[in-house]
Amino acid sequence: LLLKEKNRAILSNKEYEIHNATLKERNRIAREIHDNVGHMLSRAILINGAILSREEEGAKREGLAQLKDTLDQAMTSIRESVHDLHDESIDLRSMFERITREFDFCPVTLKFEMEKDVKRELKYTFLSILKEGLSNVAKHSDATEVKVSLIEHPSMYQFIIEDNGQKPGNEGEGIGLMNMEDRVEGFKGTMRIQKEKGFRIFITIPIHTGRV
Amino acid sequence: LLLKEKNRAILSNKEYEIHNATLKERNRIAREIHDNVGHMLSRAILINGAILSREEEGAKREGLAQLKDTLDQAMTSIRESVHDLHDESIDLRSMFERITREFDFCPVTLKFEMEKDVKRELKYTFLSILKEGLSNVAKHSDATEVKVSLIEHPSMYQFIIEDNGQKPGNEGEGIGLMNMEDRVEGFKGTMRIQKEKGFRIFITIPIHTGRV
Amino acid sequence: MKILIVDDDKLVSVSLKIILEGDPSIEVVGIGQDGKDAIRLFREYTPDVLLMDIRMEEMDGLSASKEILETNKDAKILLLTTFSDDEYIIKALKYGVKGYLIKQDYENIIPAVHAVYSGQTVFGNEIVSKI
Ligand SMILES: Nc1ncnc2c1ncn2[C@@H]1O[C@H](COP(=O)(O)OP(=O)(O)OP(=O)(O)O)[C@@H](O)[C@H]1O
Ligand SMILES: Nc1ncnc2c1ncn2[C@@H]1O[C@H](COP(=O)(O)OP(=O)(O)OP(=O)(O)O)[C@@H](O)[C@H]1O
Ligand SMILES: [K+]
Ligand SMILES: [Mg+2]
Ligand SMILES: [Mg+2]
Ligand SMILES: [Mg+2]
Repeated sequence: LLLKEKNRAILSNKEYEIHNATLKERNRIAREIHDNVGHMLSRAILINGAILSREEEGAKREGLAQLKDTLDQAMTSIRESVHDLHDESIDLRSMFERITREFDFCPVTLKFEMEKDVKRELKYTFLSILKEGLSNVAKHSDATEVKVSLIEHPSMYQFIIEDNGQKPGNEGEGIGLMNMEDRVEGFKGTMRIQKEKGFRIFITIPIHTGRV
Repeated sequence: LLLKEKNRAILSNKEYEIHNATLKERNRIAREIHDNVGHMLSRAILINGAILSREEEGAKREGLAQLKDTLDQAMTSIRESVHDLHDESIDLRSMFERITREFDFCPVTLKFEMEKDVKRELKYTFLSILKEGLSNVAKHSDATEVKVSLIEHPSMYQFIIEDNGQKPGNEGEGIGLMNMEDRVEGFKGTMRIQKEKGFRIFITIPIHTGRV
Repeated sequence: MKILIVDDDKLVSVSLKIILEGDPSIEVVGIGQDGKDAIRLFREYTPDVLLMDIRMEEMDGLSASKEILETNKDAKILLLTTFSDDEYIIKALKYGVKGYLIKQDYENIIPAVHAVYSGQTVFGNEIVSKI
């Protein structure tokens, strides 16, 4: 039985690591392109600018102007790839919206108030907690409503998943909640379970002001 | 006990999938760069060429020639990244060399005679078989020498891992050999175990001549 | 020598035209933007050499080559590509095109076109007598 749990932990960890490996690779390549090709391109743009500045009106000037446009486009294209890459392509808000919308056990209301972009590890943590929280509702609860909120306060993120179910079970049987706690602790956050009216998971994670 | 095995199977599978995800991502980006930036750059080179073809000797011509050099360099840089990417960055030979060199249970001699490049799935299969084979020697054998050979014949690859151990155990306890066999079968290959003098794994994998 | 250029990037075609016409024996008889243009303009002008891009939106250079070569097996088609590792090149050679040229190596374009015109084959930088 312990093994069975370990088994599941490995699997969920796997999903995470695959995702992680993909992002790492993306960043590596982005940096490479940015540094090499980007550098070369900006030099080309400068040389072209110097030639253009001395050219009178005429067919040749037109050619040089086309060249300039093309080089600018190439630069934009690189910048966009690199940017997309850094964005890690997970848009947390739209992921939250999709996951809550697709949950079909009962209605979910979502309050999402995040300003700054969040580091990818944390994004992934938020997402996996949300998924586990909702799957617990479907598995263990007779709730008719779930409220999810993720809010950025000045010095911490506050993440709450609460339902109005009337039969809060006994925790500690599975590993879902344990996993959550592990991840929250990894960010030096706190997690509390409350079972007054329904089941409520209350998480805070400090925002490191020193972050770049 | 069955679970324990399953657990291990999941882990080795995980390694594979992470690798796979990384490569997929790499190829996606390679294609993106290839199509967008490569196209723009070659257009710029042609426009520049057209202007150059009508330009007389002089300072301006020199500037255009510099521009051409710079753009050619950018193109080379892209080609190299893209090429590296397509190569999947696993150089099978150097991986084989590293793994056999780092094996510290006993000396390993390596005979590596591969001509053409090998598809990534097959590369990964060769690598994981090599690793498992060597770890089996360290775990189960009193061998003082291992010979590894991977040879490309006209219509098949021949892969042999053999040691000179004197206590060949009973197979069928773990899943290492089973895993190997599975992978080999995936490529319609054959695998034989021989235990005359030492432990010998003999694998052949057909080369598809239809491959490009 | 009459040449037809087909590339979905007009700036590329026009630049190629200017470069090619640096050779007084070359005349660019038409410019097209996709594979359909290639088929139509080939019939109209019967060029000595068709210089055609591989990757085009509407109809790519591969399908167009195939179609042109089916009705006109002596057509001399030289494909244009951005990188030499374009996965379509090998396919195209099987259809009977006379080779490919990397756009970046435009300095080679005049000799390449002459080579193809005289029945040789061109693989990027290499001019090969016969396959
Ligand atoms: N929304 C909820 N409503 C009522 N009880 C819950 C709720 N969420 C969790 N619980 C209780 O807490 C227990 C532990 O949850 P946890 O997610 O850790 O494990 P699990 O869901 O049973 O199994 P696993 O997540 O490992 O598949 C559950 O078994 C259940 O009794
Ligand atoms: N080089 C070797 N020398 C002697 N015996 C071997 C050697 N390789 C494998 N064996 C025998 O074959 C058995 C099966 O090997 P296999 O790799 O499938 O499982 P394992 O190594 O015992 O466990 P696992 O690979 O799952 O960790 C081993 O338990 C051992 O008895
Ligand atoms: K192209
Ligand atoms: Mg659970
Ligand atoms: Mg083993
Ligand atoms: Mg094109």
